[in-house]
Amino acid sequence: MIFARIRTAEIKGDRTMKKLINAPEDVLVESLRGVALAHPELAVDLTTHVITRATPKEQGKVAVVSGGGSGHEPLHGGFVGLGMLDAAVAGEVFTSPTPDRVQAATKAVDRGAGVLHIVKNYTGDVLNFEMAAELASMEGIEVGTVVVDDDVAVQDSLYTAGRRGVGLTVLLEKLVGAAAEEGRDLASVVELAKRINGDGRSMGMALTSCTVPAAGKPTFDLPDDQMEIGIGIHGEPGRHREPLAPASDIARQLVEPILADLGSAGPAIVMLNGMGATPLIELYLMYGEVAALLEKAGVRIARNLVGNYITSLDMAGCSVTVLKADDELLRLWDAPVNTPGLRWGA
Amino acid sequence: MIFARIRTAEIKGDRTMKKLINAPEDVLVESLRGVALAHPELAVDLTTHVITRATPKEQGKVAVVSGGGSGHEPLHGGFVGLGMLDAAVAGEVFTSPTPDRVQAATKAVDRGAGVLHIVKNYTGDVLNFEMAAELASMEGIEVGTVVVDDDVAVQDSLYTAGRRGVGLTVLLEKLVGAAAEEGRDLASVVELAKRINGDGRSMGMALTSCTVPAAGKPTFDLPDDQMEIGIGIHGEPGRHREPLAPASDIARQLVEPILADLGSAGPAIVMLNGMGATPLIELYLMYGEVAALLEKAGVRIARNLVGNYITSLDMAGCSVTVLKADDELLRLWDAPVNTPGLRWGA
Amino acid sequence: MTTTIDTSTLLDWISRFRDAVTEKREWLTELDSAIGDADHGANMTRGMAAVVEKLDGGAPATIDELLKTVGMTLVSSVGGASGPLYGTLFLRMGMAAGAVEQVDSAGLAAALRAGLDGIVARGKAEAGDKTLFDAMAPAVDAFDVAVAREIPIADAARGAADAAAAGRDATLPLVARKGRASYLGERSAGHLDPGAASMAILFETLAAAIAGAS
Amino acid sequence: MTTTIDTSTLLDWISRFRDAVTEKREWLTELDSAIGDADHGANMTRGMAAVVEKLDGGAPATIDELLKTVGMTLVSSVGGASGPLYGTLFLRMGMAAGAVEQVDSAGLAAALRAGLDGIVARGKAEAGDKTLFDAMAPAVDAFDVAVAREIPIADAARGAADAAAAGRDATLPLVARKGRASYLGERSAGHLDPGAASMAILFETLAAAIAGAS
Ligand SMILES: Nc1ncnc2c1ncn2[C@@H]1O[C@H](COP(=O)(O)OP(=O)(O)O)[C@@H](O)[C@H]1O
Ligand SMILES: Nc1ncnc2c1ncn2[C@@H]1O[C@H](COP(=O)(O)OP(=O)(O)O)[C@@H](O)[C@H]1O
Ligand SMILES: [Mg+2]
Ligand SMILES: [Mg+2]
Ligand SMILES: [Mg+2]
Ligand SMILES: [Mg+2]
Repeated sequence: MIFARIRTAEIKGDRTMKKLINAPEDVLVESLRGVALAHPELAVDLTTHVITRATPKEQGKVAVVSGGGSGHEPLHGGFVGLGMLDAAVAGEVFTSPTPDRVQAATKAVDRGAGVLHIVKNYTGDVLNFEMAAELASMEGIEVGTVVVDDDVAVQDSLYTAGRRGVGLTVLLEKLVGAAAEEGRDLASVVELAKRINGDGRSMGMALTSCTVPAAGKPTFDLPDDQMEIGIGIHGEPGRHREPLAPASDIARQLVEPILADLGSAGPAIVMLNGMGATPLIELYLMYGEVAALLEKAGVRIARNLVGNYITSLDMAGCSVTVLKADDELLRLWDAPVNTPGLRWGA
Repeated sequence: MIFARIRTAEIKGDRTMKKLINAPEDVLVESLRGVALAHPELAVDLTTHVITRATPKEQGKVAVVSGGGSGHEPLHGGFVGLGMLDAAVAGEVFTSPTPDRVQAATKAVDRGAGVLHIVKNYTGDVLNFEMAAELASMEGIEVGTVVVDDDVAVQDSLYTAGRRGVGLTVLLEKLVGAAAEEGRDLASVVELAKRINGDGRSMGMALTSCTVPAAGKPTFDLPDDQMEIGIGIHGEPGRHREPLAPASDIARQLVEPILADLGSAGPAIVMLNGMGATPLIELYLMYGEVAALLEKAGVRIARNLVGNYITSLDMAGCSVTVLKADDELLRLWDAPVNTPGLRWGA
Repeated sequence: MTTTIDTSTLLDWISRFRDAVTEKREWLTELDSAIGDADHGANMTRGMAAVVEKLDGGAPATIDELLKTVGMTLVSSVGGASGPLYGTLFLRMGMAAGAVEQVDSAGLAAALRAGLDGIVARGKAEAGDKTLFDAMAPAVDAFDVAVAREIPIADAARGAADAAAAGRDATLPLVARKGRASYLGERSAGHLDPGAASMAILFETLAAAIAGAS
Repeated sequence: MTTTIDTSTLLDWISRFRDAVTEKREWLTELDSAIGDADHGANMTRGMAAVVEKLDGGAPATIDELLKTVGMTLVSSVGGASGPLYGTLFLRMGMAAGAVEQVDSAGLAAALRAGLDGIVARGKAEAGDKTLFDAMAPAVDAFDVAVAREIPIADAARGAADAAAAGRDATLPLVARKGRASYLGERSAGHLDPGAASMAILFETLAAAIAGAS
């Protein structure tokens, strides 16, 4: 009780944060505790921060593991379950989890058919998953990796860290999860994952910064009349800042670079994703703008998602993801999925 | 294009709002347009703002209609579909829809077995639904009404407007929707609705105010180190204001008045609801706090919901709803539901 | 000096009321921000814009039809608490006035009283509940008294407007017992009721319309 | 004057580094807020707290075990980009030093060089990419040169620390080509690299530990 009060005082000092938390350093574990209590269908390890299905999938099927820094919920833990992930490894807020934990998760869910690591393209994630894969293969577990890099806001070049992994991760986890559930082998699942990564692009924007609990104040200052275009999901400033604009204009700024990069039109799965603090009424409005632009450009939206799927703590803003989708992808999309964050057919 | 620019200028004036919108007066229709594009399984009337199922339920079953001001998404439109609502009527932001529209929705979904109106207890909603029911019965449609009033922050007295209808509305729509789907008659559905209303209570709090698009600025000023306890879902100030506190303390302030009012413990359905701008990582953390307190008080949480289900635009904060649940309610809860906002078993 | 009210005076009233709520929109919304949900300005503006648009398409020739058109349009365009209440006010006024082309001061008094009764029938408000009733009731009472004393209609309307304004101001210290503001309990005291504020505007514009017709 | 480094000097280094990153935590986070994700201070503090806790439970007697323990603990407690990179630095240093109880300046130079090579092997950074490499590479070079010139080890370490600080400052105008800051493109210029800043602290505390042992 006294401890609790001391913590409050800390929160109340110069680090006033409008957050439903106790001590900043306990956010991750306490949030995972809530996940554990809310979802008996998941097994949540409060020490390793690994979330697995309470009922593992059958022997002989490829397991799918993802993870990364926390602060993007429901990604990844909220996508563990039938038809999607077998395990998610939650790092500290915006900090990739460590190799030992990724390896532990990998080992725990391996069903003898190998494990796919879905890694978002951030140096930290790539390095830690790389080391984890080394550790796992030392234990005789076959690991395949896909590095998701769909963010067209970032220049993809041999001389940079390349594009970030953002919204496409959600679609990829769903589709690849369905393929693994069907019993495909690791090579084919890896190939599918890479194909999906090649066929999807995203672009995001922010109306406000987010506040990392441990930092205690907004990551960047954004004046009341400004927005950031081309942000990622870690509160990094975007590629450029400009005056607030109407939704129709913002939609154009998100859709155009995606289409320019993705090329040809045709059937697609489209996600209009909220960054965490933007309400549904605005997300649907944005979806209306985005869908109209895409259809005008010849993209036929075969499936869609509108909501908060890959977030950046309490950032206000949104991102658009477009994935070209053939009949196979649509069939995998429609396959049953039963996770806290995405559920149908089950 | 020029028009768009004029509107931007308007938005940019003294009414800078960090929202993904075009002109404030178009928010509702443009958001509904997005809903229509995203959900082909719904029929969205952009003139009357009525959302119905694209495939109506069979003749001879009770229809369930709800509605109210917009700004609470996914409530109510996001709960139209199999096992839940037959129609939702969306008013302007925070403004109850008009009687003619409620009546039109009622008439459209009546399958000859009568229609249940689910009304949240606000003067505006009560009066407009009352007039709608009068209009409908003039056309020979049998209408039953349940007025939801679950908010323990508000004194329930003969000399006031009584308690507000808040979070329980979500649970009630799900449960009553399932009962209607089973083919129960109107009297039994109304009785069930009233019983649920009697057995559920909610309490909410806000870390920030929301901003009504047409108003252009936050409804109330809340200093950086303060929070409001006992808020509703319309940006009304709460019952009292106090210094920011840790989540554990806030949880206690929400749970205690609910239990004091609800009395006895036992099995329950519990919802930890976000007000629109609070990310899942915080909502799960709060759920952990709330669940621990409830279990300690002897409440056995049989089912739960954690997420943004009944929101208040871009308000940060949360609410807790506790509904005593016997086996019948749990069975209705587990029945298939297929709506944008709530989906399982289908 | 005019002694009767015809449809053109009523139309002038309606259009003045539309102008005034539009002009005072932000203020009404501000009042509703303090103890409500920040939409009363938008609600009244939307409703009166719809009314004027409707009447622009052709105004009925009789007072009952005119006022019922106003009432029905408000009911079907405003929503919220104020829609059914203001709508009922005009509907009942029209019903009380009957299919005539003009009313004298007694007729107007009766119509206003019927409107007030309609509001009470719908909303169950009592004096001191901190609602639009608290501005309207003293205005209707004052008008009745003035008519009984055979005070000229323009002066009677002026007196009613003053009474409405006083009634509005008297809502300031009250703790609300009806509508959204009642959820605030004691915190509702110290603020004017937004509905009482728009109601005072209704009587102010009535007085102005009648004065203009004189 | 000391000419060798033993495990107690290394332990002192580790503990000084822990203290310094803890003290400069907010600054490191601030640097990372500008061009990263605002966690570098938290990452380094968490990692070094884990290292000290681990060593408090019993420090290995040989330099390789000691440094490998530091490296493994960083790898398994930090995460992010800095975890594998700092972890590899210490792991490789340990491997290069071997199962000895002390190293001379040439041995330390070789270990540091191995650590730097490890970082490059993991992260593929090159000079001018605006990473911790830009602070470490000049420091290791300076140390090598000093050792070749048979400058006393404490002075060599001091020179390395100064070189690291200069390397850190030189990241200011650079456009990042590795790590999170690279996403910003031109906007990354005008800010110090947070990893270079913590790396300069690592060499500063090394110099202090060796000076303290002298
Ligand atoms: N039961 C009632 N009787 C009379 N007037 C009422 C009642 N409830 C609310 N009002 C009036 O309605 C006004 C609010 O109108 P408005 O803001 O347009 O609707 P809402 O409260 O639905 O947002 C209040 O200020 C009050 O004067
Ligand atoms: N490829 C790389 N090689 C060397 N150092 C790197 C590389 N990528 C990032 N860094 C360093 O890591 C630092 C950031 O560390 P930290 O903030 O802890 O991790 P993260 O970037 O994952 O949040 C950067 O300032 C940079 O110095
Ligand atoms: Mg990080
Ligand atoms: Mg309202
Ligand atoms: Mg209002
Ligand atoms: Mg960082």
